[in-house]
Amino acid sequence: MMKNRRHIKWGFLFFFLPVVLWLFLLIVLPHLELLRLSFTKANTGKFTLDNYLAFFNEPIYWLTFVRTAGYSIIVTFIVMVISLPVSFYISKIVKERISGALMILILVPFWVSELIRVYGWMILLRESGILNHFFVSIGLFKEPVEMLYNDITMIMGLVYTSMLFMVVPVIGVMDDLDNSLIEAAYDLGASKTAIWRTIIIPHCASGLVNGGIIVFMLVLGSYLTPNLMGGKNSLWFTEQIYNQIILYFNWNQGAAFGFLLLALSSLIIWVLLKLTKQNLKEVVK
Amino acid sequence: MKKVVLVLMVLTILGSVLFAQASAETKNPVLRIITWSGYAPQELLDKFTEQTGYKVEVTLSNNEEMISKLRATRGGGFDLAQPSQDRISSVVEQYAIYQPIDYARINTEQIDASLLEAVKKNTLVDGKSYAVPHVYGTEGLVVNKALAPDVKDFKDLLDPKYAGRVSYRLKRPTLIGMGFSLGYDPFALYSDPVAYQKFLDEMEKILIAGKPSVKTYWDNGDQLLQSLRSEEVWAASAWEQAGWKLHAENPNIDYIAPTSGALGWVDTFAIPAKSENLDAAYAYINFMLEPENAAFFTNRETYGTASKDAVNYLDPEIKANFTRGLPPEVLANINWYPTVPAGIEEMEGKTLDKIKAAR
Amino acid sequence: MIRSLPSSKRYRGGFTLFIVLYFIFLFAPLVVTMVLAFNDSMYPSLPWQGFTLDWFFGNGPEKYGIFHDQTNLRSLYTSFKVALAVMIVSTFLGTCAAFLFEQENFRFKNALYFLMIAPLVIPGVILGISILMFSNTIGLFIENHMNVYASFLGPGFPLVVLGQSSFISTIVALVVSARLKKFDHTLEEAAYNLGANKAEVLWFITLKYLRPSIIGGAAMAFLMSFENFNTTIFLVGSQATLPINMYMQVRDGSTPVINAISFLLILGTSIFAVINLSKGNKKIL
Amino acid sequence: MDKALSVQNITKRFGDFTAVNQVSFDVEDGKFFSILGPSGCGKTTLLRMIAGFYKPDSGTILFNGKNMDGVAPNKRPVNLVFQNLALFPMMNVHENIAFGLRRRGEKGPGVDKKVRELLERVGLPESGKKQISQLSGGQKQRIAIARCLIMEPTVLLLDEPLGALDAKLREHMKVELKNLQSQVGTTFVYITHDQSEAMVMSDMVAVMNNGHFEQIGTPQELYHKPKSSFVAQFVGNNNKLRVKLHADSSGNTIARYADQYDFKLAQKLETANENEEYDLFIRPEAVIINPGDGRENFHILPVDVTSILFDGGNSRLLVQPLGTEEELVVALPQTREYDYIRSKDRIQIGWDMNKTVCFKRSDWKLYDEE
Repeated sequence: MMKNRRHIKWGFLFFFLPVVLWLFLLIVLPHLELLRLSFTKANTGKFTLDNYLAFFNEPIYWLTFVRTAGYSIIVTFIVMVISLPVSFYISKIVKERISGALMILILVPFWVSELIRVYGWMILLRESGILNHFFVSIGLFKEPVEMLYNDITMIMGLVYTSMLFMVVPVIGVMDDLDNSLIEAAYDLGASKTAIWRTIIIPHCASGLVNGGIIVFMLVLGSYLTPNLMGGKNSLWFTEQIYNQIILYFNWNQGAAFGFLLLALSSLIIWVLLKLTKQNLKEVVK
Repeated sequence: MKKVVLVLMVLTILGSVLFAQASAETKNPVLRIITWSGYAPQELLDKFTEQTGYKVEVTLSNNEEMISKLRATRGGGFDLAQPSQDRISSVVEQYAIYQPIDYARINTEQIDASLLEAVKKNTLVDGKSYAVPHVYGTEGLVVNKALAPDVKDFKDLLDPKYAGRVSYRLKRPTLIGMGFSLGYDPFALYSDPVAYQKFLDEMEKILIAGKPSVKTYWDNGDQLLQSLRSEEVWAASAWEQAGWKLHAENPNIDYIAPTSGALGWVDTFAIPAKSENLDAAYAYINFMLEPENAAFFTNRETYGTASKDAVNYLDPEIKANFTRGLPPEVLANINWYPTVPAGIEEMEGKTLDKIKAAR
Repeated sequence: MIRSLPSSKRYRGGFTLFIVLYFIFLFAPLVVTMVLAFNDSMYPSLPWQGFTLDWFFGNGPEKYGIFHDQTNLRSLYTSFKVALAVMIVSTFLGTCAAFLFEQENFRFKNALYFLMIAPLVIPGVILGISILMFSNTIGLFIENHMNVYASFLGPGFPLVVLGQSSFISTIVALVVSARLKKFDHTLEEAAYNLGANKAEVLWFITLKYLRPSIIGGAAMAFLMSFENFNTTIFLVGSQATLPINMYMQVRDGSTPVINAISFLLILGTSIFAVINLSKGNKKIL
Repeated sequence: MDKALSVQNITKRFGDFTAVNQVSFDVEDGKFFSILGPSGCGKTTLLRMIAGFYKPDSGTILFNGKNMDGVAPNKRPVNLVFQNLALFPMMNVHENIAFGLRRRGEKGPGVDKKVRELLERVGLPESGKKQISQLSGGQKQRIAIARCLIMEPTVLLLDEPLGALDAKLREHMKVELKNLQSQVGTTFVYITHDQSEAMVMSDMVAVMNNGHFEQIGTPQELYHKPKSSFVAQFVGNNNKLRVKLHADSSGNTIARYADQYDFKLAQKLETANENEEYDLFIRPEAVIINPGDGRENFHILPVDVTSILFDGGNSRLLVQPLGTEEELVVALPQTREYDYIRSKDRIQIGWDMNKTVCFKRSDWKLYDEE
């Protein structure tokens, strides 16, 4: 295109300036400030490593940290396993008209605030809750059982709240999968498992990684679900950050925790991308 | 095409109006209060608006969040706060988030004199006081007497007999209450961090050992009330308000002051350093402490009030609560929270985290 | 396997059962929450005490329905205001970013692109605290050096909007980029060729082409802002948004008015979702 | 007569690569001018320079004698029909056609009237309300042209607009386009890689290769009197015989084919080096099957028939000259005269020596393109 030189500059600046302002004022500088605070002593403002040392010297902190990361990975994996057949069903098995309707149905719950969803689960699961009423009345349970406040329930809650972010990208790639590939594999005598293993899952890899990253990040950074559904033993790392900042007024410690969480999440995503030979730029497309 | 232009224009106008409004609101005759849930009943707010013309915006919070919020705004963003009296002087020293109270503008004769003096003394910084008492109450035990007849003191919550049927908060009152009931005097140790840390380590061991009895560590009132009401939990450490509320529904459940003494707190009015509506703030303080209004509040929330003559307006069953739950000998035995020195909360926080994370 | 391939009845039945269970899992908490909005009880849980509309229309003294609950109404209004502002800000920023990264070339483009997608992998909690700390530092600086109290730098409406926009803009940018990528640039050339100037091309051709994705991105921005909790919790000032306010209420003992709000939200978002989706925007994410 | 378009010594480089090299040509008003060349020859670059999307490195472009240097594409009296047509999918047919007029600031019923007239002229009245996606390939074609014609451009540029159509429709559109052009009288500059399109429609054709024009002429001139090996091969079908030249005693140029057949040439060519390689071109339809003896200035070649390609009026024989591995194409007139020929038969073919052209071998391959 033949462009007038001055025009290029103006058009470019019009797009460039807001984006740079956004990224620097809201992303880069705040995180640099976070980094700076994490290396300074509360009240005195002097350089210190104490905030990080406190983390490593105090088993409780890094245990929470490891626990949070471990559970986040487990949740991500469970979400992947559930999403695959669900997306396959919606994208490939049902008639197209129904698949559109199912898609709407899948999306609806996730447009409702996380708090409300968790709250609904609490009403369902508590000892005096609806599931217990139901199971006792049909005689499955002799007496109500507490289903809340344990790790399994918490994992279920986290799976629930992050489901959508896996299903949507996976359906996206599943839609792109040419049916004739499956037909060809079937025609060549492949079994169902072989088709899944060799055709469907490899094809969906990019969607799975994409969803995996989002789910992992959401779970790792979630606050409400572990806080409300988790048991008396469950401490989530975000809760630690919240506690440091809001309850103990120790912003510097909170900043160090925040930075560690950021480093951890980046590291795990980096490893995940390396393992699956994907590239962040490609994945977010 | 025209539609797009129209929509965009509407959005821009709407947006700018909203932004303008957001900034204009600070100049409106609005009183922004950060307070505890239930402290500002709608009826009283309506009445206040009617009398003074000030509109009230309520933000629900608790002690820690109040401090955090005000610290982040450096004492701005709100016109009136209601922290507990023990959480004022140290944050004033550290972050200067409150301004001294001009007691000349307070209608002091409607306030219980001894409470006012105590609060003034506890919030004294550099010769100036920073708070006016509003509500007082105690933290003790809420017990379902039919199911857990033997719970008399905080330490009974550790009893393996009640495995999975006990609930308390994983917050500092639990550490302190347990401390008193196990024969310590945590408040006396405040001044000596080393000794206090030793005390905390003891408590950590005891509370971790006591974990099997705990159903869940409650951290919201809803959770507590529901689990007690449904008899999922038989005994909990909680405020008298919860106990009395439940008592009205189920006479088996009631508030008990622990034998080692209930923990007494006083919630106050304090004015943030950058309050933008001092007139309204003072008017609100005086309004809330008018006997009639204070009594309305107490009748509703069942907490005691600092308003001297409110007792004349109390409902009989609310009065009965006080005579049943907080008779004079119990009142005399209350361990009132002293001011929390800086640094203590962090030590406590670490201990609480360890307890929570322990298996 | 897929529509066109034969499969055993058991396989098909099993699959359908799995999907049915999945949808029950998805909707159970929502349905429960909605039903309990009509429970004539003071507590948002079982047992069922009879039907009432008080939690919508009640006007004290015992029951304040949502339409008379000043605090909740105000937070609802705040949420709308915040969401609208976030929608405008992030749609603008996101669209700028899409144009910048799809159409322009400049030094450090890759680095800047990486920065732009970074918010996707930063937990919301950390975005919240870093922006809070950064603005606090600036605010303190201004206060100490210029003796002016910059109230907009403290927690409050502007900070909430900026904090939410910091990552929602990225999502809008990705949505718009996806469509811009498919844009056929000869359309622009054709328009130039027919005598349109740069502004006219942008308005009549490019933006018009992008319109569905911009609207979709804006809608997503609105909803994401409306339900955001993790970032907002640190930045909110005297005007709590709905999720924050609801969290505070649940924490301090709530009434079924929470369920009533949830009911309205679920209903509202469902209607919104259906309208949006029936227009053919199958891909929401 | 005015020159609607005059291009003088225009050059465009992209880095080291010279896309268009010193090209000059004139197009007279009202003519159908084609630029024919394989893909990558620079014809699209040339077209985009004329449209104003590229700025030439040197040279000038004039419309009706007016220099276009520095004139933005939206200010030039020229319109372009894009290869993919570039119809605006977010507008209907009417809006597409009216787009240019509106940009020019025209308003009101005048615009509607013009659009309707033009729709009628391209044979699509009543389709103004249609969406672009509802149109067939040929209809889109016509709308794209109508959208440009409504601007009454001095020159209408067309960038292989028939490329996307299927074969039958393309044949049809060729004729239609030519008729449309003669009807409206607008100057058309048409670029294509399809020699048949260029030949059928054009008044003048420029054959372009490697950034420069090999030859400009009427279709007949190009076909019968190619001026280069490239033109000979690119325009129409041609058999290429790899030969070496030498002069015989009487000074005639003799082409030796496959080291055994000598063909006397009508042209006189310099033969500096006996081993220099040349190509001898003979069109399939100039080849006579079993010509018999006793013709003057005639070349005879014995061949084996490898296959018979029956294609109605376009039927051909594939033959292999004896002693070679090469294959020649011979037109097979369907006069039933040659029905006796079977595959693997040995026959003779021959041609008039005046119907051959001979050029120095150039390392240019036709079929690795496209």
